[in-house]
Amino acid sequence: MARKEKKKSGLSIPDAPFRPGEESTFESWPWKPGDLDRPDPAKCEAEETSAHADGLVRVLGDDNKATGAWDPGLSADELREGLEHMVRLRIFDDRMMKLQRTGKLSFYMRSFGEECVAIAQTMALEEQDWIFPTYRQPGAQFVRGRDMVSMICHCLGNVEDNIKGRQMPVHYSYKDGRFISVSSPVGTQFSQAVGVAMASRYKDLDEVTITWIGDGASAEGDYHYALNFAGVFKAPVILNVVNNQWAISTHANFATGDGEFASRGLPYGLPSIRVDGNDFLALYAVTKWARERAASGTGATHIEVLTYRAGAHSSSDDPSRYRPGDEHEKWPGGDPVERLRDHLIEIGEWSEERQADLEERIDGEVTSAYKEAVGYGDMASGPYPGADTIFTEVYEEMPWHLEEQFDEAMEG
Amino acid sequence: MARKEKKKSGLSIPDAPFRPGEESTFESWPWKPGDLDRPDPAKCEAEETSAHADGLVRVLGDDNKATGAWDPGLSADELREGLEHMVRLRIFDDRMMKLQRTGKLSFYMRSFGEECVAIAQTMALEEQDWIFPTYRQPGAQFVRGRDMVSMICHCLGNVEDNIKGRQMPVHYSYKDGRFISVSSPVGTQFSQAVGVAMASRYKDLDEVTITWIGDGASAEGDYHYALNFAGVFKAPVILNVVNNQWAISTHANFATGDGEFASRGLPYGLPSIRVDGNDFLALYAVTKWARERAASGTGATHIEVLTYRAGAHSSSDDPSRYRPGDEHEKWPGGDPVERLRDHLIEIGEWSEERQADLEERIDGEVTSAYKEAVGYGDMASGPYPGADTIFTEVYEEMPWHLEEQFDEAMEG
Amino acid sequence: MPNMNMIQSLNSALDIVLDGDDDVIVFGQDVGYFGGVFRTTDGLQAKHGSHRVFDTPLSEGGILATAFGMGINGLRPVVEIQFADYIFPAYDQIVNELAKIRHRSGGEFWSPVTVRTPAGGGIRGGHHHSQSPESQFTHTPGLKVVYCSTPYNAKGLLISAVESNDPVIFFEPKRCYRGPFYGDPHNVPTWDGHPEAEVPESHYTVPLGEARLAMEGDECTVIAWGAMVHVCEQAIRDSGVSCDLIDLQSLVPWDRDSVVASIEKTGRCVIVHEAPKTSGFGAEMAASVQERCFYHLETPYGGSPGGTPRSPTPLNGITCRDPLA
Amino acid sequence: MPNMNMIQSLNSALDIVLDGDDDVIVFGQDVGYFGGVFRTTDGLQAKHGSHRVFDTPLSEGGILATAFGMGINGLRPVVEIQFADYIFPAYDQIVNELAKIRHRSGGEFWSPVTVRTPAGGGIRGGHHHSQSPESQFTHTPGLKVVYCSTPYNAKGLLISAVESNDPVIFFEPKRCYRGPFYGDPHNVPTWDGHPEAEVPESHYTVPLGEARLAMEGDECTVIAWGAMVHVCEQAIRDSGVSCDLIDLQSLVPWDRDSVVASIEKTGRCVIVHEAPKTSGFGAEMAASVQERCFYHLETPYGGSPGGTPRSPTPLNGITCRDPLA
Ligand SMILES: Cc1ncc(C[n+]2csc(CCOP(=O)(O)OP(=O)(O)O)c2C)c(N)n1
Ligand SMILES: Cc1ncc(C[n+]2csc(CCOP(=O)(O)OP(=O)(O)O)c2C)c(N)n1
Ligand SMILES: [Mg+2]
Ligand SMILES: [Mg+2]
Repeated sequence: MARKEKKKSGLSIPDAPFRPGEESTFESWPWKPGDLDRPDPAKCEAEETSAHADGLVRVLGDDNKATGAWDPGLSADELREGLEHMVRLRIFDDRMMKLQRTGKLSFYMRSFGEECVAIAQTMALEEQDWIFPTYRQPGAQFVRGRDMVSMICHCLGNVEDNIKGRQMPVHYSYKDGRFISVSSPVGTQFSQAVGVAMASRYKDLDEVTITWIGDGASAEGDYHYALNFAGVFKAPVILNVVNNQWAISTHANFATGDGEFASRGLPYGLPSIRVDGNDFLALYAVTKWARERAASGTGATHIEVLTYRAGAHSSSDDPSRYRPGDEHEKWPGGDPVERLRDHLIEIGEWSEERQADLEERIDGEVTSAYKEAVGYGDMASGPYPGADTIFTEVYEEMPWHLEEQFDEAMEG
Repeated sequence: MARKEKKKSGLSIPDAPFRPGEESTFESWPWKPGDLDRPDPAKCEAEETSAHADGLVRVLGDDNKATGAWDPGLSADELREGLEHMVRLRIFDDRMMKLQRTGKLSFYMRSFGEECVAIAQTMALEEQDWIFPTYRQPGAQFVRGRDMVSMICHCLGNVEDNIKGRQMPVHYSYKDGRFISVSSPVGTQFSQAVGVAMASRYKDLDEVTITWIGDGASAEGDYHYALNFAGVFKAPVILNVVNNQWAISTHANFATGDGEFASRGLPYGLPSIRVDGNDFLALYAVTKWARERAASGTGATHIEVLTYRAGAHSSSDDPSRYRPGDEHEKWPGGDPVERLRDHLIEIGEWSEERQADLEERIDGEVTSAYKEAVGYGDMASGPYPGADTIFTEVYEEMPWHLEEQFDEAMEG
Repeated sequence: MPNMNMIQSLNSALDIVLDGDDDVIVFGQDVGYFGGVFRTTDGLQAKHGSHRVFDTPLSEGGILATAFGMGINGLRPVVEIQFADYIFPAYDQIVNELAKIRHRSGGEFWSPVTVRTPAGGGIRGGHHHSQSPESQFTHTPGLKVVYCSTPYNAKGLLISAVESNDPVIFFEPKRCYRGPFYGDPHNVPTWDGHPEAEVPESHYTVPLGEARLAMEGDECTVIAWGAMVHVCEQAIRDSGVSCDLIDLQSLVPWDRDSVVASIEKTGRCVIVHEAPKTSGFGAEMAASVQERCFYHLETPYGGSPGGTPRSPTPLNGITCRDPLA
Repeated sequence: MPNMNMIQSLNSALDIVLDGDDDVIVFGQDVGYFGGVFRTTDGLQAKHGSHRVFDTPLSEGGILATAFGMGINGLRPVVEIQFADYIFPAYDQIVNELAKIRHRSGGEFWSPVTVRTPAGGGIRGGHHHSQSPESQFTHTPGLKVVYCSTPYNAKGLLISAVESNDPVIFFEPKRCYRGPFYGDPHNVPTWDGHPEAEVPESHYTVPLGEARLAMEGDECTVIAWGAMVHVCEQAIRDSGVSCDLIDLQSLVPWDRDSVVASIEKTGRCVIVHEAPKTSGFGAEMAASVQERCFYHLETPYGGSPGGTPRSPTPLNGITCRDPLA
């Protein structure tokens, strides 16, 4: 083929706001705690939330104080519990990432910068509520009491992995906690969660389902199915778009033509709220509101959780190739762990020393959990789930053709 | 299995507003011609159209006069041309339906009550623009000059069917008119059209693409893909949701949680307008506006065409089973053909006699086109496209395995 | 015993499972108020309530996704995809999600959804109302795949499918809804008086994984499913060859023992299906048959059953796959 | 001649087609600024401009739909689906639309899209980063299906795919991006010094529909594609049996003449692939091979190539389909 000169093109392609070598200069937020009212969740119509969709629900101000109609009035104990889970998740993640770096784990994904999301939101729910997460809400499991050892066994894929090495690390499944198996295809859980919620209502049970989707994955058809079915059937579901600005290397500017997510719920008839995803109190309060609404039979809520993916997408990713390395430090929403810590200190219920003690205690917890887990088998040498598990639990009972294939495989 | 009593259920299921045996009492429209301004199409932002999305662009008033900022100021000749095409489509449809009823056609779908849609909209476009229709915009072909004989040959599936009997009747393809092959899976064209438009822009050509989707089909993922890609890449595409209230037997109440379609485009960054789909002038004007906008490089427009499917879904359907039989007569938007006719009469450019003459002339046109078409082969006895056409045009060149299968089939 | 056509027997199956188990819930496009474009769910909403039998948005992906979620949460959804050609927008939800949830969660979660869908040609549907996409599902571990062919097996298989704790893709040969199809488009018999149309009113099952011997003979084994069973029946009669005609009924898992026994007896085998030949389920059958019957096969049975007319559907011609020819 | 790994040779192919034809346009998730999660499109946006190589919303359906439309309007889109496991949300757009547009429109419209996608196991990807879904595409008339295996054929086949006026599903064995895979996960060779890694910098093609004879022998024919070609090479060496090893390269259409000639010579045949056995493309090959080579087959070749380790991927074990065993 002969080389041709490219003609002029009018095609318009978005870009990220800042690229490596540039300085990330986020505008500071125009939104303040107290800006927005808190409508009656059981009666609220979508239209009444347009200010909430265009604004931002905040509770924790820059002065580390909690103010406004959305202040959930949590006790110091509850706040300390939240802080502890967030610290636990951060330390756990850091340790796992180090293990990955030293070849002891095949792969890992951190929740860094987003620890608040699943933890505050799960704490705002009832025990019987269903959790239908992505890979960036493992923290919900701590709230629901999952044993860290079993989480690590899953990541190692050893013989104690409850899902038997069938999925990559961080694809947790935790039935006892009503935490439904994480699936790699992004977005699918969002629409499925609506079905889980419809079933609860069909059975007339006081159960709510919460689910999350990324800014990136909101471009999948499942996002549209979820909002639409939730609106049409008034499902008791809490639909969260976690807008952490990035989908691997692709900025959220490629995920929507107008840069906003929350307001997308409005034309489906869903009250829609944007919330500061690094503000534990705001996130707790909005989730509690959505749960009240769902439980009242009025239907679903659409929430944009505004945050920033502070770390790499996963252990396979190198964000310095596509964004300024220090961008996460410039995020107007700050760091969720520090903000809750500072609030507790501000109200006189916490101190730097207690924080240090907490971190040390959890560090020990993670160390001993890892030791125990690895005692059941490490990545390099096992023991792993038996080869038969390739063929089991595919069906309720193994049909003859899988039995034959199993036999063939064992001979091979 | 033992019979169980059904427990109480809280599941909320919508319904159609009126069912057989009930009286359809539509509220009369609050919207009047002149309500809405006409923003500059090249500069308009999505936000500026929220009134247009919640309201209704009308030009023809109840007094049959044209008023307001959206009056496109068409000449009497242009209006008569539009009327002629609409009458042509209605008479053509009626004849084809009769043929189906007498066993001469396998299947048919009318545009009854929606004749305005494709005809006004195609007239508002330029010749080089691409048309990516569903089965309910065949009228665009009349505007683009397609020979009625070849359309009937397609419906008969005879040897002159340009698509060789491969699709059901009404699945037209008309390359010369840039009318892209109709596909049965609903919704797919909507997102594909965005790609057609992106290619035009990539090549920096003054070409716009228009496409349509039904209220029902807007629940498919393709609808979301289309709006999102159009918004992100500012594609020169006109995205029409034809809200004709019904998807076969399923009312539009099952298609969206809030009963509105137009406003769904806003959070994608797309100016969004609802227009009276039975008002030739309004539809023409809004389409012209969207074309101007697309051609200026500003991007796509999302339009809800508010209308009513006056007839059965298709020749296989019996709407009296799921809606009041006379519901279409109660539609606040009236009949699109009558409204344009009455406007022309009102402005002194038409008369009952001329209307009768027109109908008679077109009746003759259809009769002779049918005679000619059926001369090339009828449904019962052909001649049909050759059996080899089962295997041709599957690939650019027939690969050996299809050659073999063809040979096998011919032996059989 | 009452005589039912396939629409009636499927309707009866749904009625029975709705009656018998509160966890059964039936939905899809037009299945509620109207009773389905093929009338399969006629009367069920009126009888069982609109919270148990209802219409949905026009979204196959959304239907399967919500069904998946309901299944996780203890229900037993039976959904309709209006034509098998339109199952593909839900393909990801079926092959990546529904099929894999039990395995991927280590058995913690599963979702016993039944997906009913009219398939196959012969109704002048063109290439988007005629596909028979069974082999696009038989490759995916975790799914059971069923293809009924008569009023009797339609009802019994559907009840088994709904009662199964595995997801089932349930194909209904739409050409046979109102009568068997013997291959001649001008001959349109009904099910009236057909022995396979004698259908008990009450609950019964046809087990998944078992084939049906539709004709008995000793010179050749013919394997078919769906509408092709009747086409083969006619063709076998016309040919005068003495054949076992095996109506496979279940494609995954299929009935190895019946197939092997028959081929060991006849020494010959022909496989007939509607879908395109390349990578059709006939290929799997042909490969499997020779894999396990190699030492029992005699000479190849030459050619396809006689008298089978070409399907009017482009690229959905009748396929004969003869593992020995 | 330069030595390239498969990422580099694919990148070179894309660079060349972008250079040579203005109508070529490359897009997908993360393929633009970043250059792809596997780095296959690295540097292409910087060189050719962001209107020719760009990122998209995270929507496989939207990617395929817009590519379809661009193809209709004269472009030649080359899209990436980040993992073959994620192609299913686009399945409807591929099998119902892209594959059928030429036929359904009577040849008035067509869309020459190439869909590149990394497939197969061996990278510890669990069951959603390891699938090899080729047989879910080989059944659909209208699609060409390609599976490359070496840096040399990857580049030549990709150029052919882009230049083809038919849509092509182009599978890349991700396990072999940086080196051949001989079946031992602890042995991680690179492509350095491998003869198939000598890749011309300039334009060349490997024609679609032609197989490659990777090894020559006379006792048995082994047919494989993708990563399994290297596994078979090692297994054949280990077994000491003298084999023709046919790297199929194109699955639709496949190279009948080379396969038949080899089996006529050896009288034996083994087919090896990565996907689940049931209804895999191995079934089609097995059925076709015995269909056309029946009179040339001697005794069954017993068992699978020795030494092939089990894939770490559940339900994506290595499959051996022996049409004679
Ligand atoms: C259907 C599908 N397509 C592509 C991928 C590959 N992939 C995994 S994560 C990811 C980005 C997701 O971004 P986002 O939804 O914003 O979530 P985040 O990682 O930011 O939490 C992509 C493209 C996938 N897992 N599934
Ligand atoms: C993907 C898909 N699902 C289902 C169908 C069957 N079907 C054909 S038309 C139709 C209703 C479409 O309603 P709408 O989109 O409102 O368009 P209208 O017929 O009102 O113009 C349905 C369900 C189809 N053709 N394609
Ligand atoms: Mg993100
Ligand atoms: Mg409609």
